Amino acid sequence: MSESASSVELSNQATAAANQLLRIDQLTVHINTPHGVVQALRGIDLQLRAGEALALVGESGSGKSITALSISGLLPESAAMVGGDIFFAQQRVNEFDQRAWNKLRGSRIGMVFQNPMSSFNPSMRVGDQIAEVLRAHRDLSKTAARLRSVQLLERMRIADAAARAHQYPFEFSGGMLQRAMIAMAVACEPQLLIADEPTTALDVTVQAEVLDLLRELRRDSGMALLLITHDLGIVAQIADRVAVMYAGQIIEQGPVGALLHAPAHPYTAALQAAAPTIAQDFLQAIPGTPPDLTNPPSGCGFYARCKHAMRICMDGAVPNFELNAQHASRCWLLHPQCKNSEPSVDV
Amino acid sequence: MNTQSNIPAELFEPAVARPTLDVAVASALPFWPALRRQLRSDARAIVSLLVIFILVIAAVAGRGLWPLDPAQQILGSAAQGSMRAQRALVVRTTIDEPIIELSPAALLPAPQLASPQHLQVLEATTERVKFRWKLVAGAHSYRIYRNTHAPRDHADLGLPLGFTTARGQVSFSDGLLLRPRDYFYSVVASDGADEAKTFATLTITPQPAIGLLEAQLQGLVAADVHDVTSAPQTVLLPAHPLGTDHLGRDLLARLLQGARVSLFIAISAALLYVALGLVYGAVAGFAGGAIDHWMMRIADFVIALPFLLFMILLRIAFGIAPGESGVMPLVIALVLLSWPSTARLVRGQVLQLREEPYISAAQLAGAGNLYIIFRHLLPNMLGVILVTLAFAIPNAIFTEAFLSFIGMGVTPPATSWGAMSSDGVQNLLIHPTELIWPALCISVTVLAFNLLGDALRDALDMKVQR
Amino acid sequence: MSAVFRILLLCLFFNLSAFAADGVDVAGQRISIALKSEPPTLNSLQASDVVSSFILNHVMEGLLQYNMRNELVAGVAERWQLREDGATFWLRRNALWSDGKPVTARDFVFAWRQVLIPATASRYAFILFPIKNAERVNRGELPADQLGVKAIGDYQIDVQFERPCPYFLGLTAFATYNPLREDFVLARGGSYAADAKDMLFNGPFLLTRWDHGAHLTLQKNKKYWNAAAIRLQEIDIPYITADASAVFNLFQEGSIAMAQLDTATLQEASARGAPMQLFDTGALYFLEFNLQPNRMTANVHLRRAIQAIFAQEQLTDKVIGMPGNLPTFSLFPRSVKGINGNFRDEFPPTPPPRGMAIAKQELALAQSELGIKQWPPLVLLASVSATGKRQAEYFQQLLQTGLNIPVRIDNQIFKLTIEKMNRGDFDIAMAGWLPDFDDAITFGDLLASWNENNRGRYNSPRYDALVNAANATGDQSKRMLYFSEMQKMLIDDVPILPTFESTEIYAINPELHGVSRALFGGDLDFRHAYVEALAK
Amino acid sequence: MWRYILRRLLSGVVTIWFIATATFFAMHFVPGDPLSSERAMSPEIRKNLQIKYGLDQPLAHQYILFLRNMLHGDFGISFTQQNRRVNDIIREHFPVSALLGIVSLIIATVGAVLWGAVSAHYRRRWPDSAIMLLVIVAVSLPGFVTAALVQWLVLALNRQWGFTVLPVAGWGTWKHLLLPAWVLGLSTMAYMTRLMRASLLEVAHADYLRTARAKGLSAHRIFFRHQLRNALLPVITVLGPAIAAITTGGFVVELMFAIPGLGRYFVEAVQQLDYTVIMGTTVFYGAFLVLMVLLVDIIYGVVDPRIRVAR
Amino acid sequence: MSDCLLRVENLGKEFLLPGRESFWAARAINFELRSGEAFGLVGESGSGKSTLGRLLIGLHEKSEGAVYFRGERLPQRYRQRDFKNYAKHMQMVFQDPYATLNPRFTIGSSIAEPLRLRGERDNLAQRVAQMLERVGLAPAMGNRYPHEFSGGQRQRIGIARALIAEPALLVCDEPVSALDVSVQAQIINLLRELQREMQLTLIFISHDLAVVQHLCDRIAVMEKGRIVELADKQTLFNTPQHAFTQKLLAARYQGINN
Repeated sequence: MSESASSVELSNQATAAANQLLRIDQLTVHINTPHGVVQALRGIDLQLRAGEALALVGESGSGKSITALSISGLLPESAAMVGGDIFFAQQRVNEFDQRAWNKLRGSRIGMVFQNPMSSFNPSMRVGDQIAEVLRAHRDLSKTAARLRSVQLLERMRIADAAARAHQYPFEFSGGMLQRAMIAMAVACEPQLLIADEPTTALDVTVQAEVLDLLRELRRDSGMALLLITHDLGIVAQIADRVAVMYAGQIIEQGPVGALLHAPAHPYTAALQAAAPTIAQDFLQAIPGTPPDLTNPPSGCGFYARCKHAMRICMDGAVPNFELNAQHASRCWLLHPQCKNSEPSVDV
Repeated sequence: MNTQSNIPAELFEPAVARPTLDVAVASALPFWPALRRQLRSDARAIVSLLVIFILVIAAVAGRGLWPLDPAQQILGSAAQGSMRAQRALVVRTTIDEPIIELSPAALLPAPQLASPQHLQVLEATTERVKFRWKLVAGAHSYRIYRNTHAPRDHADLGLPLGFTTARGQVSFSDGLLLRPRDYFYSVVASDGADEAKTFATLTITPQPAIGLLEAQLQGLVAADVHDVTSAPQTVLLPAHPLGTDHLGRDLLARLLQGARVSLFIAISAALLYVALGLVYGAVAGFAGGAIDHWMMRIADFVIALPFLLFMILLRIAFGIAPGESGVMPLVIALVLLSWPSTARLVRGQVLQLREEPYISAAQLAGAGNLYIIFRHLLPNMLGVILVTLAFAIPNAIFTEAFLSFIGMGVTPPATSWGAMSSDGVQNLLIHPTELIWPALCISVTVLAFNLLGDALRDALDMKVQR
Repeated sequence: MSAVFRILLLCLFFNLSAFAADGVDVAGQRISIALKSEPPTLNSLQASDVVSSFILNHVMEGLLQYNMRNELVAGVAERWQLREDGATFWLRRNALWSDGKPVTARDFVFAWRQVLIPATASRYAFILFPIKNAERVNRGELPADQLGVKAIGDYQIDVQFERPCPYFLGLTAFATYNPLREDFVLARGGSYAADAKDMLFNGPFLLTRWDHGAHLTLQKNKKYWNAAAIRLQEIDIPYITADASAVFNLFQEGSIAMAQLDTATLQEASARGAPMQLFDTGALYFLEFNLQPNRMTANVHLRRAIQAIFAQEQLTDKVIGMPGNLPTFSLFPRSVKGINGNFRDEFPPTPPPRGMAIAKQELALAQSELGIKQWPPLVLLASVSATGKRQAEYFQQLLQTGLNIPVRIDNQIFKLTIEKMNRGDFDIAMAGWLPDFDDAITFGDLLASWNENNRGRYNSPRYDALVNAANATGDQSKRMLYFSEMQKMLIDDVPILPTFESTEIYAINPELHGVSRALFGGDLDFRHAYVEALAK
Repeated sequence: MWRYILRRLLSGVVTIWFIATATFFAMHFVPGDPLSSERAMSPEIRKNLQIKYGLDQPLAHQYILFLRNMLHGDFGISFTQQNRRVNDIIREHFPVSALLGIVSLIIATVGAVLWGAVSAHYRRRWPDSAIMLLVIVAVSLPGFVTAALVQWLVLALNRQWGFTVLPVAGWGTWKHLLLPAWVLGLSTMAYMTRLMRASLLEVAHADYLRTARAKGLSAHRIFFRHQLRNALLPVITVLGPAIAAITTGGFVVELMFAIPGLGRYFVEAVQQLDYTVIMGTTVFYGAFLVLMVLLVDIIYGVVDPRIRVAR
Repeated sequence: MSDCLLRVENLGKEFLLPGRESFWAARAINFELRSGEAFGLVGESGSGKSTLGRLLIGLHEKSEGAVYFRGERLPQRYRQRDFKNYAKHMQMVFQDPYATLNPRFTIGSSIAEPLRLRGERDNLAQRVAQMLERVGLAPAMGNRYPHEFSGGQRQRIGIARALIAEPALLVCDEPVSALDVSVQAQIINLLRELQREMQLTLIFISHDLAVVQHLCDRIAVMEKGRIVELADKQTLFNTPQHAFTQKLLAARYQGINN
């Protein structure tokens, strides 16, 4: 199992250039739960260039949030990195201590979380919470930080920002709060913004505004974006590249256009087919449920639900097959020996 | 990608057998088995249940475990630590008749009084030590002291046992809590107000004894025995593994008796008030609207009463007739004052559960109120109720102990750990075991129920609430 | 909110500034002591308890007073004359109120009338009843000026008796007989004696501080006529608590000069070799049997059976376990005066018969008289104190094992116990009697059929006749014979079963001397006390 | 906000009326005569006393009279402390109880925050286990036992070291305050420690704490500004009941440490059936508690902006 | 009028807030529902769509207006008897799959509950098994407890329980919003299938236009407690009249067109 895994990782290493911001090698994370050890991440490889927008897509439990938390060193106590490396701007962060992390987080890595209501300290004014991050990383006076936080809110198109900065989170609407959250995350002009399901908790009309804002910010500041979502629709709007996760693994990654229009993995294809969109008339449901990661299947995680499942899929890790320099997928269908090499046709 | 070449082609054929599509999310069990399993893996639960089990057995079995009568008083063995069975001489006791020596001499002021002479032992048993001395000329009376070491000076004479009151009295007899050990008796002459600075000391070692009357009362000697002076007789006094209390009663036997009362009060009061609160809260929560509002206002009133003050007031208002143990007034007062907290909790639960879709679903299925309460609400509140109950019991034990402590608890011959502690606190300095044992029992019981409550709460995964 | 805070801060500050008291101060002749409770009232018209009397005995003085050996000596009166039909007192001219005005005969007349008028509602009004018309004034049947007391000039008082009262001199030392100055009392109205500033004193000490429930201070009264004899300059009372161990702890710390000991603290004190002193209280304790006809205890044989199995010395030595308590079977305690010396020396009582055999005999007699086989439970009305409860448990077990009679302890709050006693709602009650004055009659008439304190309702014409005879004469030797008869009757009839005469034991700072205890309506007496450094 | 306070005050008045009525009737239900004493009284003396205290009136009349006097803030004159007005008794002794209560509340709260924080920080390691064990032991000890044992222990220490480290009874200096306040606050401290720990742990999983970490704040700032502050909120809600427990639970401690507080008076008054003092004390305590709970709620509103605005 | 199953006239619900204020969660609602129709109710959070659903089914007391079911006016406030009467006609599927089932009941007994309460005890087990199969679960699963199932499976169980009573009207309150995309499709397909097979009248409440359009023929858009637009699917999608509908559509199309 491990033998084949190591054979694959060579793929994109050559491209690791000076503009590479983030590199994740064979990241493996386990979580202790009362029901046993959940193998949440099972060897993740991921690269992100400066200024690039990568979307990490998957259903709940696929490990996308855990990946984001690993990058920012925010794994919960019950979770542990049991293997792999993470490099941020050529620094290996695995052995970072608290102080090193604190220099990185908030300053060079900003984070936006799913639920803006619970992600703000309920007993602190919004402006103060933004000013706080500025004061932690920039040598600013209290008033300067406050002023700056008002500017940031204004930039996030929050009306009457000065007054709003004085309010408490519960006085904000969800969309506004998420914009304030983004303001907080980008306050120190980070190189990387990790947005973990930033729009899931919002109404659709608000979602669009927030996505617009993110796009605009990226355009203006040139920061890299790691967007985590379960919604392929959002991916299309904002990402340059997409990585699809399933059962703790990245099963496909590639440029957004290629991946969405010609998915290489049956899961990617099925996910698209299952998502209700206005254009579609019939929903292609994926039968069954994802595997239990306390006892993950030895073969392909999607095996049980895959209509193309082959006998080879049952056992042993699936190698990462490259369709081209940017596009790769973990599916035996891509193996040259396989006759059926067009998984996406029946979408 | 160089390893794939030798993969057998049949592996790329569609899979035939596929595992079932739907996997169970977690293989947990329904309520009771799950709870049982959770508790079984929790050391706190095991220890506390074991302790509670032992306590209940002890309370129920009582005399079966330790046969001594908890009411039997052997005054000679009062306030002792752990002691073995021992022999004692039977002696006759009477009220002392003093020896009088009259002298016509005029009274002298204290500084001029000489020290008494010729101290002489007349009797020396733990029932009575009697001695005499020669008259001191000019003395108004004598003061007698007792010490456990030879007195160094006049300020070190020890315990003042008394003073002579009859004119010319030159003897003294002492029976005050004597033990078979050395005593140093000192006699000082006095002018009636102040005493002389000189004194005489006598060492006496009393022999273990028991009074004839007491021995007969306790059934240690036949009732028709009149004379023990001519034919000396000894009796065997029983052993006390945990010692005795201030009236010579066996502590172990009393602890067992007290366990019964304390646990009865605690468990019955807790059960009653939790049940009352449950019904009240469930009715209020389910009825909603104005009924709920007013029912809760009443509960708020009762909660607003200063608890301990009203506990005392109610306990006294209910009163106890002679011979009653005082257990029932305590239970009633406890129930009357304690139910609202449970009622509030239950009402909260009901309000919360009522919003659960499965309740709405049951309603839509045509379920009646009673059906919903008994089939849906109560079983789902079982956890909360169990935890409340587990914490209600120690509260009741505390309240009982507290009331007994200020003398408003149970009345003798009934006893409880609280009442025993109350006695024990009075004697803490001399005889700490009399407090330590009942206090330990209270603490261990409360601890056990608290631990059980904690374990239950954790097993049921509830937030801290009490 | 801030106001509340400020008050509490002030309180804290105040407490910080108060210095911890020293038990004794040789140079300053001051001592500190603790009091059992806040004095309920310092209005001598109404005081009826030991704590109030303690303070009043130090700050006020009546016509006569008791000395340290509880002998009557001159007080405000320097001379007196006692007759069969009355008494005359001549007041000293140097007795002054604390505001400098002299104490006059009118002050006594005013006070005594005040005691008796119904509006005052004095509990101790009865103690003035030997005075002519007193009872009728109290009942509101006569105006107060009909009371048989006259001030003749400023310094002479004439008293007329209702009946002969050979112990009247002792009564005048009682706090209810204290003088009160009319102008002052009327000026203060209802708030007289509500605070230290609302009182006038004529005793050896002045009450200079009275923080209710917390702190009292007595300072020597320089204007007191006998100030030269008073050596203590100050008695400070910074602690008020009934908790014996708390008091003993204070003594241990050296914060107070004396601490009354109970069973527990006594052991601690003796373990540490603390110097201790016993004081006679003059009190008698006994079991009172209910003699009303419907009660089992009305049967004399039952009472005798109980008497036969009861060993008084067991109770004092083992159950109560305090030194100095004297087991007794007589109604008259050791302190009661006889003809020349102690009554008990002159008329020693014969001990009652004791033993299982006698008990069995008497019990059998009782059973056959009452016609019962099985004894119904007897109700024992217990006193609320810790030792009271302990004694009740002892008696319960005693009757159960000795006579096979079940006993139900009736343990109520104090007021209810009292009420049940008054109503006669008991079979056996635990009771006690503190003498009010120095005469055997204070005990003797306790069992007279008309006495309301005779709660067992003992009704013996012969006994009543003896009491009447003793009341009718002033001849002490005759009276003592009557009392001796009563003593005999009671041992034979057992309407009450005396248990013990009590003492109090104190841990006492060895530098403190001359402390005595008043036997009649008082407590410790520091009027003759002084502090002296220990010789090395 | 003001309307809210007014409404709460009004309902507080009703509550106090209920307490007063309950006390009045509970008390008159107690058999026994408040006027009796050891020494039997003649009917005349008794009658004089009854008139003095208004006990000759019918019960309903007494009740109305009592309510009327209460409205004027007058609880009458004590039966046993014959010259003292109940108001004076309360005024003089309540500050003592209050001071004791406040100090023990401070000890309890500060201790609870400290121990709760330590315990939560070392969750599931030995300091946590040790603190939790101590907490449950502290909760399991009756106050009088703790008091007795502490007195015993401190006495032994005083004896051992030959000087008074801490006085074990009495009132007057700050030293006298420490032991009783500690004993009084102990179980509250234990209970609040648990609550604090649970609250801190719950907050530890809050999303906003993750946000705070993601902002790269110092551990110190995260703990104090974000975790502790929010964890304190639920602890504040139990302050009301805690004050109730401490003020009314104070009288055992007052009794055992010889402190001239109001609680002790109540126990004595009950024994003596001192009607006026009983009534005064219960009503006063009831009113005090109602006020305290209101105060705590207001404080809670001040600390928790969500509630403040919701009102 | 004959095929008009449900008529809603000027329906409104007012909630009392603490402090004497009140708030109209739904107001002036008017529409009709034909038998066998699938009706979509779309709106953002707080728009009152769930309140409306609960009003229709009788779980809320109606503050104003009336609902007519097959021409018969439904009570303003349901009593026990009313629930019993209308249970066989209307049922509901709830949003949160984890709370829809009593954790103490086996799913079999949860599903059988409506029948049991109706006093139908014949062939209970068999009918439950049939229903389980109908919603795509193994009949043997009937004696398991809810916590043993995934969210999607629980929603199937919820549907089974609602349908076992064979109601004419099924109100689905956001039944898929808590589910993952892959499972969401399963449930939507199941509901569509069942609706067609059983001639159900369906009211489907959702915040997602895309989901609704898969199931419903007519769609009502709600905003701030009022229906702002009600039209056929095609009309609504092609020529949205109300600005809010346009906004909703725009937000939804954005995803696919980029």
